[in-house]
Amino acid sequence: MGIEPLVKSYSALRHETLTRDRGLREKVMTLEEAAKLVHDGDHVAIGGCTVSRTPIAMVWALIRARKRDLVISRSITSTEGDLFFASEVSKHVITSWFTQGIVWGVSKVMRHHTENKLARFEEWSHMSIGLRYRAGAMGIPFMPSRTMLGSDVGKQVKDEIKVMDCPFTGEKIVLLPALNPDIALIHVQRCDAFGNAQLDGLQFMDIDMAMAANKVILTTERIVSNDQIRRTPDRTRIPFFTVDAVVEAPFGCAPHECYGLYEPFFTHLDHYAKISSQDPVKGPQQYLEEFYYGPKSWPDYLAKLGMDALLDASRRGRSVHND
Amino acid sequence: MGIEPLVKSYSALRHETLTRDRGLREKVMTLEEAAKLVHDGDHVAIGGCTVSRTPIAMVWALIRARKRDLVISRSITSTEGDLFFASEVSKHVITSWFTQGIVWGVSKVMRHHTENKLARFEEWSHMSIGLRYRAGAMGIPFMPSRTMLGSDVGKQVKDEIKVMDCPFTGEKIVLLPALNPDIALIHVQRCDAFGNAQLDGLQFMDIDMAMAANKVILTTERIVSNDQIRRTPDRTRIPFFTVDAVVEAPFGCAPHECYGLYEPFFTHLDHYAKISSQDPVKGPQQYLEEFYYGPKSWPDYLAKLGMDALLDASRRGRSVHND
Amino acid sequence: MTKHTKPSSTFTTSELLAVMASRLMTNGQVVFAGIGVPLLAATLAQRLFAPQLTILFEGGTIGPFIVPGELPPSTNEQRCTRRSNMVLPITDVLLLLQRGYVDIGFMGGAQIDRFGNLNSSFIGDAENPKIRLPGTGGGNDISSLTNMIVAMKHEKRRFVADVDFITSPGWLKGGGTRKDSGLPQGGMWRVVTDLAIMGFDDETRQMKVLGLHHGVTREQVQENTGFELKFDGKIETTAPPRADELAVLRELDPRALYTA
Amino acid sequence: MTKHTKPSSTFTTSELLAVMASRLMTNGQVVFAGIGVPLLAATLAQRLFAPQLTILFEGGTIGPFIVPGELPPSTNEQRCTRRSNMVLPITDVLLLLQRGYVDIGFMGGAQIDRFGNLNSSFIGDAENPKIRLPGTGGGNDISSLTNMIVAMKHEKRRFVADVDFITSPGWLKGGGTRKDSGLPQGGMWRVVTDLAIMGFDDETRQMKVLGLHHGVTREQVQENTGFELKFDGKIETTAPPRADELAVLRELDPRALYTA
Repeated sequence: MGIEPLVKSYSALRHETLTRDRGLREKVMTLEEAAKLVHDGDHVAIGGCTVSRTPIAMVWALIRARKRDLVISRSITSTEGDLFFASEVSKHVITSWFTQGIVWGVSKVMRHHTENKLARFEEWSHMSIGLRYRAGAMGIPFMPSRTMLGSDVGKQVKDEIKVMDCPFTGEKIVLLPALNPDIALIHVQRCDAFGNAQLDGLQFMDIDMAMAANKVILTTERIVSNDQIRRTPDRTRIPFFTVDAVVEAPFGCAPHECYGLYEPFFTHLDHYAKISSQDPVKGPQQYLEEFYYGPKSWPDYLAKLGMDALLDASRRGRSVHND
Repeated sequence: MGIEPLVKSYSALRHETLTRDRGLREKVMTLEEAAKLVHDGDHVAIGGCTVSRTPIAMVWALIRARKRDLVISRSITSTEGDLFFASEVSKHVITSWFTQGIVWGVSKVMRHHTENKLARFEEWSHMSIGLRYRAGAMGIPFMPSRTMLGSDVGKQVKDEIKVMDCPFTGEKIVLLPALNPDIALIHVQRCDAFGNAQLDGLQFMDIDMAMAANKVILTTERIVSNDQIRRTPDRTRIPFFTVDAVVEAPFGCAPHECYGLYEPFFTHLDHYAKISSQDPVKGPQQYLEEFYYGPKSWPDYLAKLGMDALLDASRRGRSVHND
Repeated sequence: MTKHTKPSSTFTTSELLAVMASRLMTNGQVVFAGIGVPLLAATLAQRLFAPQLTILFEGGTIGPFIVPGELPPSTNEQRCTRRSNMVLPITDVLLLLQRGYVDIGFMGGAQIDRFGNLNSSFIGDAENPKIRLPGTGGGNDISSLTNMIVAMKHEKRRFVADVDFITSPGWLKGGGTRKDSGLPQGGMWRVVTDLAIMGFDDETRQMKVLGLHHGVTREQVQENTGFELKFDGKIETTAPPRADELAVLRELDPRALYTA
Repeated sequence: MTKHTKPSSTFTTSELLAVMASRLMTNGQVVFAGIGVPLLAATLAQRLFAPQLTILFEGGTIGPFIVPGELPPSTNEQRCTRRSNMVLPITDVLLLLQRGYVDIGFMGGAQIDRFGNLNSSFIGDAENPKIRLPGTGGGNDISSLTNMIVAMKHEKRRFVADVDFITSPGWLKGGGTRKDSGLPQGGMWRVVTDLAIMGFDDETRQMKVLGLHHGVTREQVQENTGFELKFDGKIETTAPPRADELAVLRELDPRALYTA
């Protein structure tokens, strides 16, 4: 990525999109097959936010496939960021906030890797990351914005942003560079075999991310018929022609949450927080062995999380509809 | 409007918003009361597109209230544009396309007023108008874009746009000035008394318009409880704090369509096309007398459209759900 | 997938345009289609040989299913969304063009010139027009951002050397002028008329005839054109509309609202 | 609307912060609230005297109803949307700040300086930090675009002359430096601690004590602050938390997850 320009030329962006097969075709495949669409060195954008609608099943598949040198971007990064660092799949995460979650304190794994310069946490403001995806989604090279000025957050990325005097008002305005990830991983409640996806509840930055990326892998709680999608077209949020792979992965965010279906697996997350705090090297390694490298399959991974935990998370998840 | 700057300074924009009462409060009023929120000379943005979800009831109220010198903007302008010109409520329409609809041919009323320089039709590309509202909605002074270059459409508005070399890629890029209308008129299928609005089907440019405007008048097919809105918060499209007035106006788009409820009143629109083509001065005047100035009330207006027409439009409108 | 059936000799101008334009489509394409002949042509291609072709409407619809006999009168009406894959705001559907997801923009035209520029704004001088036309709508955006097909009647007053006003940019003044103006992508690709199919020279960007419809002569095309036409080295004669093509069109538009 | 009930002498630091902060709210305001004390304070105000106050969450929620005992652990979880008025994408909820719909941003802080700048990124030098903290999240955006309330514990190591790293801008170097940097709107308004309530001088933008909590002395506040504090001309003593205020807090957080 280092030698590529910060913002793709319009010709390069259009050429990449032109060469994608955007016809209405079925794209259903396994996690392992989808992982082959991700190449070492790719910029990979991760859907969801913190512990919500994280595409854990694809994270799991990429770590098992021993990918290397991925540049990761996400709105807010939680345990999956720890595991990308610990597995050496990525040494560079672009995000606004990086830690398991407020209630678990500062990530010792993030601290170990960044403070020892083993990996880079590139910090942008939350809205700036969102606007960078949005510019990418819109096919424009930059988005004007009014934050990161004055602060050291802006100074840290001063070579990547431009500050100009607005030609209309004379005011100072930031130009944020468009972000067009090589590939986006997004988990949804349902989509059809073509990739028409319907997302319930919180959308985070996923729609812009899907439109901005040069490839999209959808994991989904279930694959529904195209007829079902066509019954409520105003609930479709991601159109099929942005999508390159559809993988059915039930509980595909576990131990994170998926809106309306399951809340976070809190006991499991407490366990991860505990072992990774005790030893930020051996803790995550042990966790990776047990939950990532060890299981034979995704259902086997879920079995290791435990039936009790799964039912409890589901009961809490569905409760959002109790009214 | 002539002496105001093309793009409001950020301080002016923020000040206007700050002084609005954005608390959770009931805003239900009559068409006549809502019309008082529109002042002569205001820039008024009109929701919907062509003959779809046009806020006809408020257009009707503004024409009856004999407003003057309104600057009108809309994605695509249909019969309501003719009537704004004919009633002398507006002499300046900003839009991308101005005629009743493809099937009725070029508007003779638009032609009469523009060719005789009685009024101005300021033409921007469709996407450019949308991006101008979007910049306004986002609180930024301009939006980068890649159309209107090379063409005479761009040359006609060359004093209002800027063309710059992108500081990231060196490519030529258009900067479109933000549009923050004084007031937006938007018709929705349902909203609560606070103004939380849920729009079904085609959204057009209405969401950006609501966020961009300095005031919003919602007309709605029905007012529902806040509890009902809260049951499906991910279907809410316009948040209450952007809204200044809520008016219940059943069949508030007639003779235009409202998604899922009624299609256009085609026979009535054929009648309007016929009389306005025969005489672009007397035709619309006769129409205004009969349907705008004459009726005692909105139900009286609907009665003049006719029960048969209303039931026929409703039958066709609801058919979108027949499957 | 195409059924080879006999040519049919009775058809209207609009039917001819729709059939000829439909044959320019490719399976798997994403096509931004206007109402009337463009929509009919794209739907015809979809039914006969391009089942994976996707139609987009300017009003904000992706992948609609056209119900025979219920063709939408504009792209902004609810009929356009019937059994579609997705509904989205106008600005966002137009941004799909800018982002590059669309292969072909397909619309009708009122006036075109030798470089494929379209005028739908003013007849005469823009300051003192003889006729004020309805304007660009999405036309300027579509033709600025993607490859274009235009279907229109071949008449001298419509095919002019230079349009009075460039509403939707083709190749502007030819050569590299389009690219230099800041439009590096897309451009006018094909013009389909009731007489011929035209493309544009790769260098000069001047309009040139690629194919003549059955029974049409070069002279006839030139007579109906307001500027000197170029002719390609090898001009093909198009196969006349087949019965199966016309049958689909007549199923879609049984009252001939758009094909009369 | 406020019920006047007796002061209560038993409360935790977090409860004190929540009560004091809640009293800074005004009915009808739109408040962008973080998890923990900010959310508790805003909800408390809503229940006691500001029923028309609206809460926004960074994760994309407008006007949620907090269910007692089910406080969300982050603003990005489904619990945040429970019976809310609207759910929207992250970028769009943050843009509400930029557009100007928000009156108050309200968050916690790890380190603050005399000009109200907040650090949640690095302890020590950013190139070679002693501690890498989680970063800005929406903090930089919120504090760049609106008026801020920060609630935090009053400790010398947290109240420093100059923060190691400005994550969320306050008044930068004081005077007009914030405005000059391109941030003409918003700014640090109030800092609520377990000892005092502070504001900022209108000219110099230096932090100054506006009120002391019951039983707290000026010396005590200064001792716990790493720079020389200014004191307003007339320092008020805040009324201690009342039983009705504490009762609401304890109903909202019965297991004291955020108020321990």
